[in-house]
Amino acid sequence: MPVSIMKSNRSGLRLATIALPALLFVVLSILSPAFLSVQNLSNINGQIAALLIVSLGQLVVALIGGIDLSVGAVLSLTTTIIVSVSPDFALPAALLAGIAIGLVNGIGVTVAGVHPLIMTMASMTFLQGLALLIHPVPGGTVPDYLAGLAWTSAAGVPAAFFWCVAAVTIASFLLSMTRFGLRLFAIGANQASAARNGIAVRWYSVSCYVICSVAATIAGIFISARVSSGDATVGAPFALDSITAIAMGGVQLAGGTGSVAGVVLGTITLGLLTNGMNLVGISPFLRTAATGLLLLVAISMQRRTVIGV
Amino acid sequence: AGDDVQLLPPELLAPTTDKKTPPDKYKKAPPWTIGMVFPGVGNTWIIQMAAETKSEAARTPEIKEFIFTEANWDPTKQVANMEDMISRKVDAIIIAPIAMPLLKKQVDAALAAGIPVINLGWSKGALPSTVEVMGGGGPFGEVGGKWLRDKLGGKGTVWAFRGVAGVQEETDRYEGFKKAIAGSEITIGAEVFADWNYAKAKGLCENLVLSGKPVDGIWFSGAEMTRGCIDVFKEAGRPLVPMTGEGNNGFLRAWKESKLDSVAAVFTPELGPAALRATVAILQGKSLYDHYFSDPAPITNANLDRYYRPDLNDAFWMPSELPAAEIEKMFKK
Amino acid sequence: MALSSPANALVAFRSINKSFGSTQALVDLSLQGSAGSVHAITGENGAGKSTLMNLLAGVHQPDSGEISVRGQALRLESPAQAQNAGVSTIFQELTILPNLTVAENLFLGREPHRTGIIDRSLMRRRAEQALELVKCRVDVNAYCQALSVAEQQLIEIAKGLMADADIFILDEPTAALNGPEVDTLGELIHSLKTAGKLIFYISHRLEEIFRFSEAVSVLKDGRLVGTFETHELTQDELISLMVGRPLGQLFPPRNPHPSYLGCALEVSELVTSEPEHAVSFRINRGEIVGFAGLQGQGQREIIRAVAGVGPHVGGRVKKRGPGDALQNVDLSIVAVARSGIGFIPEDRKSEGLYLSLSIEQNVALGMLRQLAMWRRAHVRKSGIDDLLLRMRVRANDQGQLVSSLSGGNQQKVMLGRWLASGVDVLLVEEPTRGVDVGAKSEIYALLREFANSGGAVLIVSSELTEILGLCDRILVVRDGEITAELDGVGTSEEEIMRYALAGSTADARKEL
Amino acid sequence: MARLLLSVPIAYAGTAVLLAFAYVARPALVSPVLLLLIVRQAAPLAIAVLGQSLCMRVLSLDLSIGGVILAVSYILTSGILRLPEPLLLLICVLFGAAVGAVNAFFITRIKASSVIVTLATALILSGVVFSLSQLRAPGEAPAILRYIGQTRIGIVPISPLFWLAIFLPVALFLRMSVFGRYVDAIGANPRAALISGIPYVRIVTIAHILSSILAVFSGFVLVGFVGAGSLDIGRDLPLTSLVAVILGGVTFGSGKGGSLGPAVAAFMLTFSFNLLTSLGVGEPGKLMLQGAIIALAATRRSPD
Ligand SMILES: Nc1ncnc2c1ncn2[C@@H]1O[C@H](COP(=O)(O)OP(=O)(O)OP(=O)(O)O)[C@@H](O)[C@H]1O
Ligand SMILES: Nc1ncnc2c1ncn2[C@@H]1O[C@H](COP(=O)(O)OP(=O)(O)OP(=O)(O)O)[C@@H](O)[C@H]1O
Ligand SMILES: [Mg+2]
Ligand SMILES: [Mg+2]
Repeated sequence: MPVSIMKSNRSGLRLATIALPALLFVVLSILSPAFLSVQNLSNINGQIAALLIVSLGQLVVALIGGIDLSVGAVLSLTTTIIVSVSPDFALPAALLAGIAIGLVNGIGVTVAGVHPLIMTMASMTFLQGLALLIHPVPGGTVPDYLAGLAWTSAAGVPAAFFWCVAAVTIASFLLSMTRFGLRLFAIGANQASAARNGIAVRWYSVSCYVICSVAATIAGIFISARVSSGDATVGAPFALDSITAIAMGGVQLAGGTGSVAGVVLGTITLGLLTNGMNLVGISPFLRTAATGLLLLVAISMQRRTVIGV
Repeated sequence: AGDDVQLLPPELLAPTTDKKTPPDKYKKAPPWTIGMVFPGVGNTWIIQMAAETKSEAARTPEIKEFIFTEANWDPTKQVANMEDMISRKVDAIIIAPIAMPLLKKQVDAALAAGIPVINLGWSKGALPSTVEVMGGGGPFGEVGGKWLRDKLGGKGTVWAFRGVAGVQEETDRYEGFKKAIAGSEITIGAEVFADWNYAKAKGLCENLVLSGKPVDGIWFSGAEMTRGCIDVFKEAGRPLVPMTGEGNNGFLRAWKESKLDSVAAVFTPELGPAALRATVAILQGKSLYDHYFSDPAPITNANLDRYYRPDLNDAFWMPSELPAAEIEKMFKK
Repeated sequence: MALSSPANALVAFRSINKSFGSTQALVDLSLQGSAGSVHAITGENGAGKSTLMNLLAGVHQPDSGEISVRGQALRLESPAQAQNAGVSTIFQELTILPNLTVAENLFLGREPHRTGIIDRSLMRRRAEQALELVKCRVDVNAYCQALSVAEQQLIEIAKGLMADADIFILDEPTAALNGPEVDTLGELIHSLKTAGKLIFYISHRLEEIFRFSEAVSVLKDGRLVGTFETHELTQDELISLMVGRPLGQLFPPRNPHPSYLGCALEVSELVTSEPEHAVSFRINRGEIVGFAGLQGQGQREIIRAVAGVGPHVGGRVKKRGPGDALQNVDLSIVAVARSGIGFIPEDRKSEGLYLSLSIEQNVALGMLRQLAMWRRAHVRKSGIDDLLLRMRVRANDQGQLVSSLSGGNQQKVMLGRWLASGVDVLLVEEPTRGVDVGAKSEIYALLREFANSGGAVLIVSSELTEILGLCDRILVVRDGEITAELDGVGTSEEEIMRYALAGSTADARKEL
Repeated sequence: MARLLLSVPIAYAGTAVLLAFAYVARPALVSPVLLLLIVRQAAPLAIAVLGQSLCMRVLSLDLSIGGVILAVSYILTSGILRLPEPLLLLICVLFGAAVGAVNAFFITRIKASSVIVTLATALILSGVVFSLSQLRAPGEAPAILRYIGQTRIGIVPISPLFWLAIFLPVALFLRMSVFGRYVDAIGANPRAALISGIPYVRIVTIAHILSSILAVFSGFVLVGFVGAGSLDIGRDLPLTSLVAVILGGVTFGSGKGGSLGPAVAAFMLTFSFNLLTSLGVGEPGKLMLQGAIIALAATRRSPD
């Protein structure tokens, strides 16, 4: 980790963000011989790819002080669209739906003034209904070309790895190199001040929700290939999981603080936790509790100065 | 055939096909590690099924370790759990997919790695698993449907209380019910999803009863919901109409106390131990049928007392093969 | 110079009306500004100065009337559009973002870029040049949250003046600045003027208006009183144009022969952060004491530590309790407030006021301070009305939201809350920040009255005249240490500056 | 006058519209008996909403409500504690207070995001309860609770009366007391509240403890209503209560909003579920309509 990133205080990165997954990694490689196998590492990669993509979208929204609870429903909806629309149109249809949902969320929050928690919870409920309407019972067939995108491997490196690399690259570029990214940090810190600096706050906010929905759509495409079916409830856990992941990564829901590196680390932490408990044979029922505990540990090590949600 | 492996008593579980697995294909020397990839917990049937399976595993000396994973009903997590089982190189895996097409890739991979996969479910050919063991589903729904059809003399209005929308087992039960009343003059006056949940069913039933919808009988895809409705009818002072249920002690108690006219399909938690026995047999190199199904005779008004256990609490499901001491510990009032 | 000839006007407001709800902020207002001039706008708090400028800055839109720039009528829907029309604004409220670096803040909204990718090295270089211009010595890569208000204000100024614009609006740019910095600003404004730009300059510091501007427009109750050539007016004339009456004395009379009622607050060996020195001082009942010194010498840290708001590493604070005995005060915010010490912060927007609540709710919170939490909250409305009247708060009624008040009136509400709260020690940062002269004299009178009735006041102010005119005793702070204790009556600006600027105290000791 | 109308929570208008619509489309729904039943169904939500609204008024959130209710259900019905019923109930209340105190500790001392903190406690509680309940099947609910949850006096069910007995003192206290004023101040600007010496930590702590205790009471009613322990009890409450609070006129970060609005919103939501059911709308359609209703109702009406 470059020192400059560690020092910058809008990244939200703390020692804990890095120490937690590193510690888990070491402990697991000692406790379980199977952990360090290539197959297991590639399993972990496949298991966290979708969450990583969704969490990066969640990061973009969190940077402007928003939150998107509808990502899970968008993901579910995407899988149902993939198996219900003719294979030629499946991808464009899903992406179009993602963009439309992002627009509605963004406009609801910025123009209609609905609190992001409520707006995205409303769309979550609506989209859950829509997904059930489109494809009530799990099943269907995923176009072959998609299945290939998620399962093939190149030179021994699984496809999921390339999905992750692509997502991380795009997100890092957007947030640290472009004017767009910088302005998100400004909006997250103080909308009114950002607007007075000539930034079209509404336009950017809506863009963030669109980016987030599209990220969830892409994760949905990956998931439908991974579970080889459309499932109207498959995405449900992603809303809270993605928020957990970004929180572990030091992202502040109040806005203006967060980094791609943090989100990657947070997602890896969650992935290691699930995988590790299965390998070590700890009761699966305790996994949820362990996630909660780790989350408390993580936030205890990243004291904030702001008060608020 | 006399040399057939018996997974459960024949009245509880029977093969539905003549096709048998090749002997010795997955034969391995004990001790074994067996993994179970379960969708999630959340109701008393699952709790008991899991307990019975674990207890059976503990009583089987050849099993060194029995690993139970659950995915909190999250399909992606279940895929991950299955992958982790394969990584751990367990000797056999029992699966209960959240939805049938799920886990296909991983089952293929497991079989390719020489790990037999026993499906606690009915994939209808969707999964290439070694052996399948299941009950409930269509026949469960049919039991109630047929009974209602007879009770009402083939005509009248019934309500249908369904479980969680979008779940395969639920849809199968409902289809079974519809099949049973097809061709009669019975119409479905109301159809609601109450998530197999007492509180939700009670609320919905209150709503239906008090808004004055006509009803001659009610079909339920789970008995927690039946109990909710019984309470609503009692509170509203309305005479009970025929309602279907299932073989759970809480329901049997309510049935007996309320003098309901009912029938209970039996969905035994022994299916768990049965799947485990099938796994053991496969690892011992024995040959099993490809597919077993549990469709036992329902509990009726006439034989209710044989099944009801007044000494136990509502969470107990019958029939059970847990040792008496464990039943005592888990379900004593 | 033809002040009001529309022919050479770069900006012209014509018959502007603007109201917020039932508040008529601007009434049929017309005004012109010509290229190559500094045009001061002045008037009481709430007169409509910021509103008028916000129309030109694209923050608000007029209800009726027309704004034309270079003879062309424009409708400015957003700050971005105003920027494109060549208007650069330094707002009354700071718009610096804490999580951006100095360089990023300076260029936010117009970052040097190649197809959307920021050219960071170019941005840094230009940022360094800009900071040089305003003589601000901070690292361009530093995050702004670490900077003082004064530094932030300088960056705000640098940002505004650097823009490639023809019209510059400076709405109270010097509220947090002191002498030398204001001089630098004066030079910058002068060079813009010679380059043919139009500068609208708003300030409540009248001497700045006379130093910088050639024209001054006076606003009152949203109407234009008139536009004048500055050199034709005297300070007193300007004040009576603004306030509508000649102002007597700005500062209330001091008690010439102090016979204080005993010690109210005793601070001993207070250390605010590791490398700093320990300070000790005391304030008597009936006394107003001021911290003077250059910006950022530690005055703020001391007063905040005493208030329990800032950090402290060591030391003790004692306050007069019942029966005149001095009692130790635990330096936590809640304990300090409970002991009867009120702290009035400099940043009223984020630290002082409940903007979304009404005036009544804001003031009542002070009045209820002495009650236990579970007690019934009973507030006398007439008491609040009296207070608002005495403080000359320009508001419709006490149900009005504080967010809809002008900056100066917000300041009065914040002060009013503490005056009504029954505390006997007040710690005040910048008591009259952004307050008009009329209200200033009210606030001074109120503080004096508070002291005369047995209270003790400690203020930190960047306005030396305020310190000199109001305080009974002046403590000069330099490098975290109190270097001099001066009598308010006998001293002068020069003497204070001498102690404030003197070579470091370590050197002074060596000389002894 | 217009300002006054705009400041009335949407829940009142929404309830009126829904009632009027039901009166036309499904008259049976607005009969007193059915209305009372819907009020009873709304009681657990209304109790939880009171706590949630208090948290939101101090710029916090409580997502741990569901976890607390699960834990209550487990403590009461698992039979691990073989104690007299009143003692059991007292233990639940103390447990709730402890959870609230933990939430508040992280929010006020660590200054952590309330969303994250209460999400974490919810995960811990539900994880622990789920793993413990694998060992024992749930048993029956205490008799007092079954009485509260299931019995009626005449046609009036008891649980709404139970709600009223909690609601009135809490709402009055918040409205009349200095504490209530402090709550508004913190909601409007927590930093200013802190700096002016308002006991921020204590008030947020009280809010969270109260919220968790109210969640315990809500759990009492739910467990009593079901009559036995259950693992999917109170699952929707955290998010639904959030919606109810917003529809009830509490706005984040403005110090505005009272206690009655959210309670009316709780009724409105419960009534709308019932209305949609009785209209025979299928599950997907129901979810879609609910989503649309929530979004529309939460749209800000006053231009600013
Ligand atoms: N956003 C707003 N909403 C409602 N009323 C407002 C708003 N902004 C300003 N006002 C009102 O308009 C009037 C003019 O305010 P303005 O801010 O222009 O005063 P000002 O001359 O800049 O005063 P100050 O010297 O205190 O900054 C005041 O009465 C104020 O209360
Ligand atoms: N109101 C808006 N509508 C549509 N797109 C916008 C809006 N505001 C900003 N954008 C997008 O954001 C990007 C940055 O906006 P900005 O206005 O700063 O660009 P610009 O004017 O091209 O910059 P420059 O003048 O420095 O080259 C633009 O490329 C544009 O696509
Ligand atoms: Mg102003
Ligand atoms: Mg531009």
